[in-house]
Formats: sequence, C-alpha cells, structure tokens
Amino acid sequence: MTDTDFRAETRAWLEANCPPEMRQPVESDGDVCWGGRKWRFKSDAQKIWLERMAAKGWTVPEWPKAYGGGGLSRDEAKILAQEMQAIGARSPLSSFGIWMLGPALLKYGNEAQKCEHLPKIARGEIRWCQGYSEPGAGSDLAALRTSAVLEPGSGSGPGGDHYVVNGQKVWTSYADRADWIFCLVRTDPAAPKHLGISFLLFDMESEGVSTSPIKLISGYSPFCQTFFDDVRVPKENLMGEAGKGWDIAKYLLTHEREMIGGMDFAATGRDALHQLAKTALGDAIPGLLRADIVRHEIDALAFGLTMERVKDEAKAGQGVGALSSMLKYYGTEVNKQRQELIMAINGSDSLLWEGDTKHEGDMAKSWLRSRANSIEGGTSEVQLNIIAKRVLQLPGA
Amino acid sequence: MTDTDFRAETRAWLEANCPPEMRQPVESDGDVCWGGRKWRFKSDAQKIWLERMAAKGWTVPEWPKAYGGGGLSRDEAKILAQEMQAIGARSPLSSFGIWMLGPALLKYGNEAQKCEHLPKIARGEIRWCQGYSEPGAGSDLAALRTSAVLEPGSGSGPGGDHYVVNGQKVWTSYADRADWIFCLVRTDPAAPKHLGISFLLFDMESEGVSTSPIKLISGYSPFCQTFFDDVRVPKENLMGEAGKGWDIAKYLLTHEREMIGGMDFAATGRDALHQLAKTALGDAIPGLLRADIVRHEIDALAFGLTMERVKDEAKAGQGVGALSSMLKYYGTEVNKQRQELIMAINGSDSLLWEGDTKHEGDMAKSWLRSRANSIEGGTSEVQLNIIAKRVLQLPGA
Amino acid sequence: MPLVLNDEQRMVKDSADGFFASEAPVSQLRKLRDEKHADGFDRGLWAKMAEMGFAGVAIPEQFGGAGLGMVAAGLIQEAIGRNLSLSPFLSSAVLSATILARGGSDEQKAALLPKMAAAELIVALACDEAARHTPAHVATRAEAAGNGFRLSGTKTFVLDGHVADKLIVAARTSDAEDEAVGITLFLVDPKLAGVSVSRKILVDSRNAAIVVLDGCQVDGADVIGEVGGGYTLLEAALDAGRACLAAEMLGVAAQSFATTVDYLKQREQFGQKIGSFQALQHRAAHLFCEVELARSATLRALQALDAGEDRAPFYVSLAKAKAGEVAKLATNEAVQMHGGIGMTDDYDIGFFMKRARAAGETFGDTAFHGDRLATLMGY
Amino acid sequence: MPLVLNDEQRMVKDSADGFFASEAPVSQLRKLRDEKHADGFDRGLWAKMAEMGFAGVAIPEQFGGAGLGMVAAGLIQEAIGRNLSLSPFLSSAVLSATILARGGSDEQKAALLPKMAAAELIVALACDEAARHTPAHVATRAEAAGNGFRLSGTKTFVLDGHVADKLIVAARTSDAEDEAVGITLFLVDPKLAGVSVSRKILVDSRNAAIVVLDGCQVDGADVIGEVGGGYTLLEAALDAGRACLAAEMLGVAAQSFATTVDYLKQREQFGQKIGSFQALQHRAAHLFCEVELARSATLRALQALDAGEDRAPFYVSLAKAKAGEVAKLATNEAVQMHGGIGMTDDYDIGFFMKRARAAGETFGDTAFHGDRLATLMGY
Repeated sequence: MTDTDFRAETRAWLEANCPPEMRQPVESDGDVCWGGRKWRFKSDAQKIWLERMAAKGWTVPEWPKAYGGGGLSRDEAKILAQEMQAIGARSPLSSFGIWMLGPALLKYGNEAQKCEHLPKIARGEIRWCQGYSEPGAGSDLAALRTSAVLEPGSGSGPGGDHYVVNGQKVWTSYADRADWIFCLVRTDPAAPKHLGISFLLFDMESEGVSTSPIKLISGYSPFCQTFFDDVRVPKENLMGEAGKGWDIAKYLLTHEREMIGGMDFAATGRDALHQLAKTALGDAIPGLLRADIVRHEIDALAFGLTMERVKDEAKAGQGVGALSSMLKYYGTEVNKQRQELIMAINGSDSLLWEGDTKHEGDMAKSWLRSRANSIEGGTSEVQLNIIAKRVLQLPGA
Repeated sequence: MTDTDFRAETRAWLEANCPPEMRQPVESDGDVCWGGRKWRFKSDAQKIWLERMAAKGWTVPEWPKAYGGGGLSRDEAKILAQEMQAIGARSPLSSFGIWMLGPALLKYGNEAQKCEHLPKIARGEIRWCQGYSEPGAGSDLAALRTSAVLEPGSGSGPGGDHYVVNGQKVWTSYADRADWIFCLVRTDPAAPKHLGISFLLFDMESEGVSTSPIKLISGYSPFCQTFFDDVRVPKENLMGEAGKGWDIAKYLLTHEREMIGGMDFAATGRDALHQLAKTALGDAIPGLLRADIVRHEIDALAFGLTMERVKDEAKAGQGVGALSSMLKYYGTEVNKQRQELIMAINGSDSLLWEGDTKHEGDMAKSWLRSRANSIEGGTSEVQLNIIAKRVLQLPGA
Repeated sequence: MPLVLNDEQRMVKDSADGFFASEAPVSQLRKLRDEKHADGFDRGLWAKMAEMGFAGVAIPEQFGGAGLGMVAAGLIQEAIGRNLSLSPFLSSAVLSATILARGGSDEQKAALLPKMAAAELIVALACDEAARHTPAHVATRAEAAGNGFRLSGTKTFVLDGHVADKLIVAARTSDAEDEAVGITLFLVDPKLAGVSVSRKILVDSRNAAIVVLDGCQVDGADVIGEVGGGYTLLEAALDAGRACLAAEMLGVAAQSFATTVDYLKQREQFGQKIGSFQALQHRAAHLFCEVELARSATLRALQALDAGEDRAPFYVSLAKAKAGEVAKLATNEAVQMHGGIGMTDDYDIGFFMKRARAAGETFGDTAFHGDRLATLMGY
Repeated sequence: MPLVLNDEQRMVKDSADGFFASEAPVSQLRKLRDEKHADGFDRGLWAKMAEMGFAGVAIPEQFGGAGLGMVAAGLIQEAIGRNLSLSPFLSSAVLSATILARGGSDEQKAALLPKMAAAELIVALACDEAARHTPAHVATRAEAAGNGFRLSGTKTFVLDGHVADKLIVAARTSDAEDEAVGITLFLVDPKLAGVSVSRKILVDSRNAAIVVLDGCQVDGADVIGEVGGGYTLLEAALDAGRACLAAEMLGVAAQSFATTVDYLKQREQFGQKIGSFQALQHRAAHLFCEVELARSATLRALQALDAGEDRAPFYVSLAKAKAGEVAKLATNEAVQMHGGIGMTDDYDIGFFMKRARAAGETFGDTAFHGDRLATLMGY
C-alpha cells in the first residue's frame, strides 16, 4: 500500500471508529487508560476505543502482528500518529509494558516469553511495573541487594524450578496498580557488582509481595515501596541469561531516559510559554520576566529541534549515538525551568493548593512534579557522568 | 590624636603636598608608580609625590614606623584613604612588595630581613616579583620542581653558605621589571610534596637569572617565564624555616585572592553598568540586554555589600573566616561578567583593536585581561575546592 | 553604619533562633497541615511570641511594643524561615503594625497597637488585586456615603485574612493621572455586612484569603492617614514586609543549604560519600557564596529601613530580588542533591522549596524587584 | 524536511572541512595578523575558494555560481569557524551575493555575479550606522541629483570594506513613518569622489571599515531593486549572513570544545588527568549538549532560508541567538579549563574566544535576536 493510500484508509477508519468522547483533550488522570486487571474504565467509550485499536494492533503499531502489534513500518506509524493527532484522538493505552518492557522483550526475551507477555501488553490486559531502585541504591543502581536464590533441587538435579526473591524496591511506579513486575535481582552475590544481576518477571499477586505508596511533595503517590518476602518465581520467568540482567537494564534505561526527556515536548498542543504569559498578563509583562521567557523559549525551541534532528539522523543512519542521556538531561532541565516560569507568570494564583475551584492546585502540583524529572530514571548528574564517559570518553569517568 | 583632629591635619597636609598633577585620574599604565631600580618617573610630580608620602610612611600607612611605615591605626588609615579619595589623589606607589611580600615579612621574616627589605619596599626602591607557578604546576602549586640545594660546606661544617637554585617559573608578574623575587623552591626532594618547600628571597640581577615575557591574548605581557640556572643565593635569604615555605605561600595566596577578588570593586569611581549603558545607548536599551544588566547589578551590588560586611565583621571580631576564596571566586566572576556586558553595550565599537583614536582597543583589551582573573592567583575551581574543603568540610575535598 | 549586628540585635538573634527551633520547628508545620488546622497556626505559639516581644518588635514602646526596629524584625523572620514556623508575624506584626504605627491616628494606635503587640488582635493587609503584585493597581472603590465611605471590590492574596480581627484595605477614593495617587487605607472589620472572607490554602501550607467587599460601609474614623494619601504608607509597609521576606528567604536558603551539606556528608553512592563528588562540591561551594551575598543584601536593606534612608526602597528591592533567587536556587539544589528522598513528603526539604517559591512570589518576585531597582536607578 | 544533510550537502561539508583545515588553518590567521597584512586575508586562498565553488555557493549557476544554497553556505562557514579562516566569504559571497541575486537588475547580475563567483570582485555591504546593530536606522541620505542621487552619511562596521571593489550602501531616499520604508540600496564604487574608506582592525583580526560618503554622486542605474524598497532586500541578506554567522559560531564552539576535551585528557594536575575531575566533566558534558542544540537550530535556520519559509527570520534569530550564547560559553569555558596557557597569545584558543565575541556581535547579538524573536512571536 502506498503511504497515500494508507493515510486515506487510516483516516477513514479513525473517523468511523474513534468515539467522539475519545477526541476530547485529556483533563484528568482517569482519562488516560493504563489497562491491567485492576483498571476501571472511566467510560464505555474508553473501553471500546481500546478494544478497537487493540484489535488492529494499533496500541503498539510497530510491533509484529504475531505478538499483537500492528506490523506497521516507521513511516506508517508516523502517519497513524499524525492522523490521530489531526482529530485529537487520545492514545488508547499508555503503559510501561508498551514503552519499556515490550522493546526489551522483543530484543532479549525468548519465544515463549514474547508469546506470553507481548499480546497481553498490547491488549492492555496486564499492567507492568519496574523494580529497579532500592533504598541505598539510587543513582548507584548496580548496588542493588534484592536477592533471588534458586531453590535447592529435589534429588539429583542441578537446582529447583523456582527462584526465591527477598528484598525491597523503592520508586516502583504504580506498583499498587500493576499486575506484574520486571525486576532486577542479584542472583550471584559473589560476582562483581554488575555481573551478579538478573532480570526477572513475576506476578505481583505472588505470595510475599506487598506494596506501600510513597507520598510525594506534590501530594501525589505515583511511586511505591515494594517488599519481597520469600516470593517464589518460576525459573522460566528469567529473561535473558542469569547474570546478564545489567545489559537489559541498561537497554531499558536508555528507553526510559528518552521517554522522560521528551515527555513534555511530545505532549500534543503544548502551548509556547509566551502565549501563556500573554494570556495571563496581557501586554504588561515585566521586562525581566519577558527576558527569562525569551531565553527559555530559545532553549526549548533549540531542544525541540534537537529531538527532531536526533530522530531524523537515526532514521538516516547518521546519528552519533548515545544521545539519550543528553535528551534526558536537557529535556528535564528545560521542563523544570518551564514549570518555574509558569509559576512566575501566574503569580499568587500559582500558589493555590486546595480549594473549591476545579483546577486549583494543579499548577503548583505540576511544578512540584517536574522537580522529580531530573531525579527519576537516572539523575541529571548520572546523565552528565554518562555523557562524560561514553560520548566524551574523559578519563576516570 | 582624635580622629577628627587626624582628619583635619591629614586634609591640610594632602592639600599642601599632593601635586595637582597627581590628582588627575589615572589614564595609562605609566600613571601608576610601581617603583624599583628600573622605574622611570613619568613626571617630577610623580617622583615628588612618592618621596613626600614615603617620608611620612604613608605609602604603607599601617606598617610600623620602624620599618618605614606610617604606624597608623586601621581607623586612621581609613581616614587617610577617604581624604585622598576626596581630592582624587593617586596612590603614590603600587607594588607586590606592599600587597604581598610585606605582610608576609611582617609575620614570618626575621628582624634582619624586616629591616633590610621593608623600608625599601615602603620607599619604592626595590620592586618585587613572585616566583610561584611552574609549567606543569599551575593549580597544583605544590607540585613545583625548582630546586634549591645547599652548597657543600667547605671543610667540616654542615653545609655551605649558599643555596644553588635551578628551575623555571612561569606567570611571574613583571619579572622583567622587578629587582628581587620571593620564590618558592624545593629544598627537600625526599619530603612529602607540601613539606619540602622553602621560601627564598633573591636579587633578580644574580647571575643565572633570566626572564622572557609571555604575550597574552590581550596583547599585554604582564607575565614572564623566569629561568634559574645555578643561581647562588645566600643562606640568610631563606624566610622562615627550611621546609616550611608552604605555610608562607598559603598565607600570601590568601592576600592575593582578596586583592584580585576585590580589585575592580576597590577602583575609585567605578561607574554602575546601567550608567554606562545609558551613556552609550540612551533610553533605547534592548529588553534582554537591560535584563542582563539588572541581573548583573544585583549580583555586583550584593557582592560589594559582602566585601563590606566581611571587613566589618572582621573588625568586630564576628567573621566566619576563610572567606578570601569566596571573595576571589565571586569577585572575579562578577568582574568577568561586567566586562562581557560592557562589550555588549558598546556593540561593534567594543571590537576595535588597533586604530588611530586614543582609546581604541582598550575595551577589548580590558575584556580579554579580565578572562585571566578567574585563573591567576588560584583558579575559580581551586577556590571552590577550598570552600568545599575548609568552609563546608566536605569529605575527600 | 557597619554591616554587623549590634549587641541588642545579637541578643534578639540568639533568642529568636533558640525560640523557633524549640517552639515551632518544621514538625509543627507538618502537624498543622496534616490535621487541616482551622487557623493554620498555633495560637499558643503566637501568644508566646508576644511574651518574647516578637509580636511587638515593630511597635513603639509607648504602645506596648518592643520598638526594636526592622533589623530585629528581620532576624526574627530569618529564624522563622529556618524553622518554617507558622504565625501572623508578617501580616500583623510587620505589615499592619508598620502602617498603624506610621499613619494611624492617636486613637487608632492606642486602640490597636497594644493588643497587636500582645497577640490579642490580628490585623491583615488587603492590598493586591491581581495575581502578579502591582500595588498601585487598586480598582476597589471607596465612595463617600453616610458619615464615611462605602467599599466595593475584590482583594486577593490577603495573608492571614481568614484569622484577621481587622483588615486594612487599600481602596481608591479618587482617580488621578498617577495610579499611586488617590488611594486611601481603611480599617475594616471583617464581620461587617458586605464583607466576605474566603480562606485559600497555599502550596506552603500558609493562607491567603480572598476578601470581597460588596458595598461595605465604614466610618470616617476608619480612614488611616490622609484620604488619597494611602500609597506612601502602603509602600512603607510593603518595603518592611519585603525586607522581612528577604530575611525569611535567607533563613530558608541557609537552612536548606545546611541540611544539604549534612546529607552530602552522610549519603553514600558508588561506594563513597556523595559529598566527595567534585561536581556536587563545586555546586555547594557556589551556593555558599550565594547565601552570603543574600545575607549582606538583606542586612543592608533592614539597616536602611531602620535608618530611614531615602535609598531604603532601593536596598529592599535588591535584597528581595537577590534573596529570592538564592532561596530558589538553594531549595532546588537541595531537592536535587537529596535525590529521590527529597521528593517525598515524609522528608522536610520539600517544605523549604515550597516556602521559597511562595515567599519569592509575595509582594513582588525577582522580576518585579529587578525592574523596580532599574526604575529607581533611573533606568 | 528532515533535519539531516542530503548527499550533496554532505559532499560540500566534507570538501569544506578538508579544504579549510589544510589550506587555511589557524596558523594562517596568526601569520596574517603578525605581519599586519595589507589585505587582512590571502588572495590566493580566496581564488582557491572560487575554484572550489565556495565563492559562488549562493550565486545561481546561470551567473557562474554553484547555486548550492544556504545550507551549503552554512557548512562552508562552519568549516571557516573551525579553522578561523580569513576571506571575504561572508561579506561578498553571502551578503552581497544575496542582495544582487535577489534584487539586482539583469545588467547588474551579469556584470557582477560571475566575477564575484570567480573571486575577481569583492562587494561589501555598508549597512550599520550605530555601534549596536539596528538595520532600519539609516540616516545616510540619498538626494535626487543629476541623473541619479547624491549620497551623504557615515557607515560603520563595513565588513571587508577596505578591500571592496564595490560597496552596497543603504541610504534613505524618503522619510516615512515606519523606519523600514524609504531605504534604497546603491552600488557605489569606493574610488568615486566623495567616498572615503578607513580600515579598522578588530579584536578577531578581521576588518570592518568606516565608510564616509560626502556628497558622492551615483547613477540611477546604480540603484539595486526598487527605490524606497531596499529594506526587504537588506533583511534577506542580513538573515542569510546571520544564519551563516550562526554556522560559523557553531564551528568555533565545536572546535573550541574539541580542543578542550583533548586538553582535559592530557593535562595533569594533582597527580591525575584534569579530565577526571567530575566538576570539569559535568561542565564539559553540559557544553556538549549546548553545542548540539546550536547545531540543530542552525541547520533549521539554513533549511528555512533555502525553502523560502515565511518563518525563516524566526529560525534565523533563534539560531543566531542560541549559537551566539553557545559560542560564548564554549570559548570562555575553553580558556578557563586551559588555565594559564589559554591566556597566552602563543596558544590558539584565545583566537576562538575573540572570534566568538565578534561574530556574536555582528548583525545583532543574542539580546537583539531574542527581542526580535519575541517580536516575531507577537510578544
């Protein structure tokens, strides 16, 4: 099919199948569907939209059809995204399964694991969370201590059929709402730090798993502490080889970095800051604030173009590579600055926290939420370390 | 004498003794008298002014009278400075002897050294330079390798009467115009880095001393490379104990830091940047440039007040101490920013380098000269290290 | 005047530092927030602040105050900043007390100031009408009516308005070319007909009410100072408040910084104390300098107010601008250097960041004061 | 259009990178400076640049040029920036060629462009009259006289004016409400009576003449484009020049950065490579990001010019503003990280800092372009 044909067909299908309600801007948390066993659809339209898109594999347009994907080329996926944007269609499904585990499964999973997990991710049946950080092992992720010990075998075999997992994770996003976890565990305590780590998948309903939400300064609790107390995990849930989990972790972190760095800029209809200022203040914008906004816009625009260029170069095979740390670092710093300026523009209104009006507190909460951007998914300091080491190849970095 | 009486007397003396020519603003290099054997007075007035002030000990007002100073109290010295400023009197003498070696001699020198060197400094007879940095030992000053070996004694004694100095110094300020050098040398190559260093004074006309000016990016050559080839220095020219030179060096560096940090702000009649902008541009100052200037002025004013407060606190015995690194770091960064903004305000005029008009090139040269502020006398990075270690007591710093 | 504290001021500092650290530490703020306290502060603490002389610091001794002046007030508010202590100190003891002590009639002073110093009466200032501070933009009208005036308009961001026994309201009694002319200050009882006060809880767990005046009738005796001449009084009070806010932000910055330096010395990652990483060391060292600069600018502003210098507004704006930037930097760096734990509500550092933002916004942010500074320099 | 180079552009890039590195490295700049060369550039190099097609990069093929467009011109100037190569490329091949190719009559094009592409004729643009770039402020008058005009006024900062065979002069032929209206461009022979050109050597060892016009008589045929409509042409040329300057500053920044990273890997202090100090690592890593941002903005601006987008001026100002800041940061960081040696004239890094400042100033600095950007956004 030519791109033109594909575009016409897609447009027609979306027109016919996307419920009007799903073309409204996202207003609150529940408007974004995350799927999973515990998900309560906010409306029939949300459910229908997910089902219809999943049936075409368009929740994950570029994944192979065999695993529940749409089998689209990169250009076709771009067209689909453009056509969805044109009618304001919401994304039918958001999840860490799609953004993070899926790509890793496609690269490192065995056939059985792919067949088992990818379709459920694509259909929004299973919601995943990520078990990486631990108390005491924040930026120094590889210092993790959660252990997974193979049960002694029954009789003569080399070991049992299950790992027994013990330990504690922190910053597990939405662990309390997730069904399964992909988890970094230490399988070989004697091996050097980075080599004793394995990548394990398991059900959060397994006996011995418990979670406790962490309340953030923004008042939200998107993260949990997660405890593992003699959790038995079948041996076949090991992804990749035992002791090679760090490679998968690094691959995934790269994805996460790009996601967080680009997050705000990928948002549809992001208003330029000067528009917000004009709306809020009219023409009487204080000189120093105007200057701050202009300087921010210069950085934000140049960063947006860099995101574009990195993608275009990758497509053209010209990329310099290892740029996810740059995008993560710079993108989150720009976003933090943007939130700071939105607060300044709105003056005392921005400080409202609790009140009767609908959106009261939203501005301050977004501002506070953005502070975490430069910490989660590898701090800005870690990204700068990575650039110094991998890109600039500075000594001892 | 009461302060009021002292002020009246000082005012009258200055009125009677300061030649009118010495009340004109400093315009060019030669207007500042540095003294020394090679100095050529620009005018009779310059010579008379130095002689009259030196006779009263007012080239170094707070030094003891016994060593050629004025024996003034701190308050009296302040009054003298104010009265000189009131009539626009130039400083009669500038020198590293006054600013750096003098205070160190007063603290660490023996009586013979004080009597020999201080009066000559006070009278501007001997001009000193500083032999600290070496190629390869820049920020890491203590890595210096210039050696001073005690000559073998003639006969049974423990050693001879002379050190023999060999090595190379760099960044020696005005070494080509100086008469004597105060010099860090390694007297004990076996001792740990900081312990084998001694502080030696010697005549630049000694056999084996040669200098070679370093041309800077500003076109000026205020620094030299200085070479020592079997220079024989009498043993009694050692200041302090052998192997204890590092303590003197640190004491001196503190003085140097405060001097460089405060330099621009101490300048009489320093115009505020916004005045320069208004003069150059009238009222049509671009918004972003105005914002930059305002932000700079905020920092510059707050820094100026901090200089004041540090002095006032020291006087009141309330100081937190160890602040010379702060003043050096922040003062030079503020000055660099100021030079950057002066260039921006003056646009293409600031770029002129050589030409027929008198001050052409001055702006660009001042800008380029200021780049060195954050390098000389301990880089900004070294100052931040010192603050982290001594003030904040951070680990491993 | 030398930029150091005199003996009296050092005593105030020592007593304020000790008092707030023991009587109103951050845990009290947390408790009052979590229980959604009706007043938003502890009246017992406020009474003790009166006993210490803090509530009357800016009130002359003849009216029951301590008459210690603005450097002392700033030192108290710096300690408040270090501990994030909640009280109507800024609204009543600084802003309103300044207006009444300067512009009040003898009757008003005698009736109100002793009670304010004794923490028996809270007076709040209703000045702002727009989200961004622009004190001369007063649209609230005061029309001559009866033996006084009838007030109509809406005031926002009235600090502690929900607990105020009296309000000081800026209203326009006449139009003039210059916006600053024609503004009059009124004492308004919030229980009068036509006055409604709604509490708004802010990000820093402090309160700023919206006050709606709907034809509220006040007496001629309720005018503070001269009719039409209220702006000068208002600016004097705002400058006192701004300088104290600078001092509070200095306290916020210094405490966040101290907490961060402690954390840098304890937390280990990659097998070493994170305080040994040079990149963090340099940022901490830079921050140290910035806090010192904010301290100098703040002290100078407070001294200038006490001395009644013409240049006081200049130094106040310098202090508010600089301390605002420094508090923002210090608290953001604190959260960043703490990493994940700094983002949790359980840990205190987030409270400092919230307060830094709110205090920075209050009565003009750095952009406002930078512009004001430039205007004052004729630029 | 994707933000990547196409095959043709990559070829241009490769050849320009190789050419300037071997034919006009920094040592040539140093040599020309030290010998106080009369032209301030090497005419042999300029001839070779014509052979390579560089001098005609922005000139249509029908007039002897290579017609490669602005992305190609930018790549050439980026290579110039990396090597600090001296030539009249910007003044003649970009600025003047753009004006003539767009607005010149057929006669003018035929007479001038082929010679310019062949490096046989240098044409310089005389536009600025004030120290800070304000292109619409033209006080130079062109009064109707004879069968043409009589020009009077003073032009500053005429790049390569001292070697120009022809000048393009912006002069006011009528007054108008809007400053941009009523400006006309003239071709002026600097050897005419009433024209005096004085060379000024700049901090970056480049030249910008002052041109004084004292009743110089030109012909009607010397008008470029329409009488009174010169500003549009001028802005188009300036935007081409600004985008190329952004590209040059990108080259300056990238080369300074590369030199610095190399130095960090070699220089030892305190017993280790200074590149192992984390504070320097983080600053270098940040700088890496900034250089990448400048690269993206610059490429977008050049592409927008080639595509004739309405938004081209917007992207040009973005690129000039960003690349200017980045080049300033990169060169200052380079000098600082080199320490003392970076301050010596013997070492090359200072040349990069000098060029960054001058190029940043030329045709509007970051403040100018930030303000222009804001105005273009209706702000």
